[in-house]
Amino acid sequence: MPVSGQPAKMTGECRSMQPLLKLEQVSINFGGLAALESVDIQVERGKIFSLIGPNGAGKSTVFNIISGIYRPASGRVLFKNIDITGRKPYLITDLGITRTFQNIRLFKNLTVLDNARIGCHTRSRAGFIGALGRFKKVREEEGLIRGRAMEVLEVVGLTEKSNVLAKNLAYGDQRKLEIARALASSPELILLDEPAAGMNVLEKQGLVDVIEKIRGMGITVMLVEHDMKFVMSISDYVAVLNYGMLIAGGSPDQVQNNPAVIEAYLGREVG
Amino acid sequence: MEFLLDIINNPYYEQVLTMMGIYLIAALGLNLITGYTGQFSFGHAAFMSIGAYSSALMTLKMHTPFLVNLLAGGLIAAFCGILLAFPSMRLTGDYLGITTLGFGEIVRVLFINMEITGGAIGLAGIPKETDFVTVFVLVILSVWGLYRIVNSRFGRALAAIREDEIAAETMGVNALMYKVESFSIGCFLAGISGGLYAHSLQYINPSDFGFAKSFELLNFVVIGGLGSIPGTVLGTAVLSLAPEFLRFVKEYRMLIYGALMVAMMVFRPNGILGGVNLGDLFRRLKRRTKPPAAASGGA
Amino acid sequence: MKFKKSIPMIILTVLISAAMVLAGCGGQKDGGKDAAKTAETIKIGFLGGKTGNHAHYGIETLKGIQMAVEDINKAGGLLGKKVEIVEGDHGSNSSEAAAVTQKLITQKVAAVIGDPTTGITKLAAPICQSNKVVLMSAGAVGSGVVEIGNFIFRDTLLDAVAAPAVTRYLAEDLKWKKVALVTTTGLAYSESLTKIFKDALAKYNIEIVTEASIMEKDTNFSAQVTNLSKKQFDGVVFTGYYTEGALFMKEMRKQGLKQVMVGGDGLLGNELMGLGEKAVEGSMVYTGFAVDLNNATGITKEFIEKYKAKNNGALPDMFAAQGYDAVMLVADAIKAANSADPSVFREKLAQTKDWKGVTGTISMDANREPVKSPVYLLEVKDGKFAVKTVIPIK
Amino acid sequence: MYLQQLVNGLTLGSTYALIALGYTMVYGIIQLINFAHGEVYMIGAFVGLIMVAVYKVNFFLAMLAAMAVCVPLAVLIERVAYRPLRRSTRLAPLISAIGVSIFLQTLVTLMEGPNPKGFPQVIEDTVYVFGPVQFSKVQVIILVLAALLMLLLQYTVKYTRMGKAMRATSEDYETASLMGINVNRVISFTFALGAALAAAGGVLVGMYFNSIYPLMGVTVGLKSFCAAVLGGIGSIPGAVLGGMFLGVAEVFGVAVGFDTYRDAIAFGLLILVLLFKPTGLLGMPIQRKV
Amino acid sequence: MKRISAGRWVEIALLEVDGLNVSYGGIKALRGISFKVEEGEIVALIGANGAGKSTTLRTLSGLVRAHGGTVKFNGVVMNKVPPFRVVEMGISQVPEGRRVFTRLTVMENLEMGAYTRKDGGVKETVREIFKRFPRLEERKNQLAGTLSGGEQQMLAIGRALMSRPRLLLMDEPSMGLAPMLVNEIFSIIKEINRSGTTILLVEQNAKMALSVSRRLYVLETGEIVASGEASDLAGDELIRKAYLGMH
Repeated sequence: MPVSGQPAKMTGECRSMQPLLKLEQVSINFGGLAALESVDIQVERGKIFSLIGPNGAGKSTVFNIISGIYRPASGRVLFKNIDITGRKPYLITDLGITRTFQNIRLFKNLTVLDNARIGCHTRSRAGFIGALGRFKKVREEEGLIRGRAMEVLEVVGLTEKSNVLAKNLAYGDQRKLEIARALASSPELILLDEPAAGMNVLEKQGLVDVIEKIRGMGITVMLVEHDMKFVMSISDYVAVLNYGMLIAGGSPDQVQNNPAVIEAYLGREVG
Repeated sequence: MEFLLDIINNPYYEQVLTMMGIYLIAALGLNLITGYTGQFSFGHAAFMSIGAYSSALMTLKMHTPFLVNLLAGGLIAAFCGILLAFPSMRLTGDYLGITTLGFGEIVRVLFINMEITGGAIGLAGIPKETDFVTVFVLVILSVWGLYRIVNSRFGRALAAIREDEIAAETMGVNALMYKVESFSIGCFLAGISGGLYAHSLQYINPSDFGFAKSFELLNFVVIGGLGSIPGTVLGTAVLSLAPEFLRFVKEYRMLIYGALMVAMMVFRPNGILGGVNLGDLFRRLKRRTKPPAAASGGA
Repeated sequence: MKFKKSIPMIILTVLISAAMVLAGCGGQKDGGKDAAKTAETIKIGFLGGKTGNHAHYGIETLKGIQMAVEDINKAGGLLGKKVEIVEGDHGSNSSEAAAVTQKLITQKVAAVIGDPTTGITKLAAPICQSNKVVLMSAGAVGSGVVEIGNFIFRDTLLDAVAAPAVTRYLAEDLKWKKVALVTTTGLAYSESLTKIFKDALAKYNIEIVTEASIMEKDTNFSAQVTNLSKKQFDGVVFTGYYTEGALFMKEMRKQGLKQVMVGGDGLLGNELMGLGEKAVEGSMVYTGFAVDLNNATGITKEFIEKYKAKNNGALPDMFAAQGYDAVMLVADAIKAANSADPSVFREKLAQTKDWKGVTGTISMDANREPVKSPVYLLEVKDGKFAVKTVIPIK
Repeated sequence: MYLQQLVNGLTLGSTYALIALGYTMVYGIIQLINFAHGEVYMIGAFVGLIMVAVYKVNFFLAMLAAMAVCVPLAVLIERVAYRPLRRSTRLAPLISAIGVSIFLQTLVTLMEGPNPKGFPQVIEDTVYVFGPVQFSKVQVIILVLAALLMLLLQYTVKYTRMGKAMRATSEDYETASLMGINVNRVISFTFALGAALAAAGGVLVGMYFNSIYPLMGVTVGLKSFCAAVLGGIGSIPGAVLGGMFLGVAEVFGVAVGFDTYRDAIAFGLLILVLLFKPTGLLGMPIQRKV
Repeated sequence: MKRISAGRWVEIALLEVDGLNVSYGGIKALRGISFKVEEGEIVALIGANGAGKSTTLRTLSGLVRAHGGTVKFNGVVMNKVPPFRVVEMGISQVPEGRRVFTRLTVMENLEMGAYTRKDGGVKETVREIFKRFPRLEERKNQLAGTLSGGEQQMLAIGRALMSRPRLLLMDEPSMGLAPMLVNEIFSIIKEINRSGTTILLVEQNAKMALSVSRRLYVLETGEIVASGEASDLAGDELIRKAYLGMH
């Protein structure tokens, strides 16, 4: 069944091949103000790719473009060499990209389990006739959905809380549930938008483990995050955005010592 | 038990309960649209009228069997629902509400101007086919169907749209399609309800299905509790029976009815049973009844 | 938390069951003890709206019914029993009307008097027919009422009888040649009256130079009247209700048009002058009943005097008089059949011939349609309805 | 001919506009469709009628009296039926508003009876002729008064302290309160302003169309709301434009023979506009926020 | 600052926050934070997104109700004071993301800032603000929505100053501004402080925050995890560690 199907195991060997995701000269503006200017990004399979930059630099906008919520003014987005520029979000999810949101967007009045089950939507098929009929196939699929949902809850450690309403979860757990929900769609690429925001040190450590697990499943991770310690400890590649432009990219070490990055983050002192 | 028999044998109660059941079917449909999918519809009575006229006309002109006509009425209403939903489901919140309200009024005016529907005079002489048992069975079927729908992959997708449309879309839910489907299922139930209405009262005219009726249905759903099947049942029961019970206060009854609506919302803005679903209710009942059941088992 | 949440539920459940029990007691009383009580009284049901849109008709009809019952009881009752009224107020709401009719039937009424409007009568008629209870509508004039079944009657002057008579008068006595015809679309009464008038106008060679349609509850007729002002005509045939009629005439005067209107009893109501003031002076309205103080005689005169005494000098209108006659018709049928069983006395009711009531002479034709004589044509004079002429029907 | 119909349409439209303003202002500030607004208008008409018929005051005093009754009434409605629901689901205040409507309709029916009442003739039937167009005196009064009231409103909203606070609150409720604006008071003021215009509208309509009854607020209220949405709800010039547009469209629709579709004209236009310009003619575009 | 309390002169700070708890629907946003702002200083609150900085300012302004703890301004407990009274008491805020009234003119925006003032000196204050931000004067009749980002930020600051606050709360004034503008804004902040207004600053740009403030609190997941004099924390080392995750 597609529900429990894992994406193809792709690891180190694929490095030299086509990148999984490619942004080519992507620009967008809001109300005349340029939010992104000619951004080029390549994400390789199996990697953890982090996007950092000060508030308002355009990081979430990149995610919104990739996931189809915004349509870029110019440029292309290629996923597995398919042009997905401006496609509807649900079609993009279908292709294997999924995401979380900076300002948590869970289905608040549904249970943890239901949130995860909705994550399986794109890998299952029953419609309302199936809902009424509950044929054998539908029941089997429901079983698989449930299994898959429990599986991803297990990954983030929320199995115990599967019957709790999402709105009643602690902040850190809500972030984890968003990740689980995204994972349930069996993606090849997962976009995590500030997954560590609002988490304490302990929770952040747990999150590092979760992301490692995700990578272990062969899923490529793209990360927007403010906590540098977190980013630097986990990323394979870090790209830095400032005022809608890429100003640096490379391994965590390279980025940390890049003067342009330091300036963007710390700002120049007032003379 | 004797009390129940009394009710069934008393044609007045039967009539009142039949009407309640008819409204309940339409209200359940509206609850799917508004309560479960989160889309406003202020023109639900229009779909009742579409179902009522189509099934009544089939009965009168084509003499096909009642159940066939009923089903056809529901399907025609559902089809009209799809026609309306495709362009308008892109609108959100109040704008969608107003569009559906406008559609409802347009349908009413169309029926007034059409020859075949008897214009403002309406359609009379529709044979009485609806009885309490048919309505009762259809209510049970609707509740059962709705329960199955909301507790399925399909229903979860609707709930996801209600909770957060953008998040739902990024989870792979084609929101527009699902909204259209949910709307048309809701309209189907309204159409069935309309068919029952026509074959119960035997006379229909367009003014029976104005926006006042649409808002009445909305009251049933909202006061009962959005997104709750038992809520809709309770809301419809309380509010459709209220005018009957309030008969003793005579001309003051609508005054009390209006004040009651305000009070219910102010004190319970999520409705009487807001958020309580049928599964919860069963579970809670089981929990409550289990210990005494065990005790009586011993005796 | 759980408990708190269920409190309103519990309260509601209690409320509902309490109400159910209350209602149940009511039903029991009617059903149980009434079996014994039936022996003592004959029940007459009133069906009408005491509130809502058509409250005026309902209230006046009920007044007439009450007077009739009072007169019967004062004269010793019916078959030695007292007559009792059971009121069924549906608030002018059609979906409630069905339930109210059912309720009257469960309370074992011998006949349902009402509803004064065609729409609700059509709703109530199938219920009465299938329960074999006589329905005597005191006001329904639309088509397709008595066709519903042999228990369904009415005592109204029918437009099909009156309108041609009036049209003849317009053509022969007033010499009208051209008229404008105004219909209230969406109003069943108006649409069917328009049809009747069209046939009658054609028969008496009066040309319809223009037609306008308005909607019920409209208040602005400037567009339609502006359209009329382009044409030449002798008068307006207005088939709607008095509210729109009065406002329509006001708009005509505003735009400088001087013609008068003529219409059916939908225009009859003191509000016509209240709303229309000077603009409705000269308007003509036909009706099956009118207070013609100078010429009224016999029971009609008695009825008017009694009504005046009860209502601080106010004069009765058609609805009160028809309500009165409806009860009397039924009562006479019961007397003739010597039975209050609807299946029995309905025969006698159907055979009514040259029966004298306060509204004139009534006979039931083969289809149980009333043939009434005469037609009163009223004219608004100095802000009051005055009888212009009385047209007998042969 | 068409010019004459235009005058008729504008007269009708200006009454729609007066009522639409109340809907649009309230919606602009708390995103509520105040369905009880039509009833405020109805009560305004009745108060005007009673003042003129019973107390024999002149027409302008009657209008002031209607305002004096409707303003506190609207403020009270907001306090009792809407304020407690400001943070709940969107439908709750809507249902509450319908409850208020039913309550007020029934109350007035009980007090005044269900039948339409006429307005005593306080203004004589003078007709002014300008070339092909004629104005009745009542029409002139309505057009002039409505224009004056709308200008007054425009002045209030544009130049007074409270008016600026209203605009600030309708744009950003929270930041407005950070400025020291008592948002609750601003909301009450908005209801008051809308009620004053509706009361004036009620008296004007009563005088013009001469028919006052407890359910008169329903259709007119609904159509005025349509006018507000048509023009772009939340926008004051939009409400005026929408009202005029609707009035003229209706009159012309009737003039060319769509009389029986009159009510459908308003809603049909509305749906067409919404489908092509989802926020109305002068409405602000909505940005999809993520 | 000295006040008489229980018959004795005691030192009290202009703003004293003690054990403040705030939660949104079950989620704890602030877990008992305490800090002080003395008259005349600039104090900075720094920390990552979601740490609770904005919540703190929103609570001080009365937009969010605290579930525990006290806020004292000028010695008065103001936990339940509604937002519009907070302004009357002398606290005003430059909200995050500027939030100028885009459909009002620049002048009207400033007038809104002076909404609570009943003295006749509003015109004088407007002149002062125009002196400080000459660009606003050039555009005083323009709709605020037509201003650039930097101009909007200046308007937001000017608007907050219109009420002549004793304490100015600033939420990320540098967000989304080009570096040159950031510098300009910060020199303005210093100037405002020099002319006598106490400032509580929430900032992500740590270096900037350090350069203007006297004292600093670091927030993490709703708790204060570090605090001290700016001079002590000034070493790039500490900040770099906090921000760039260097070991």
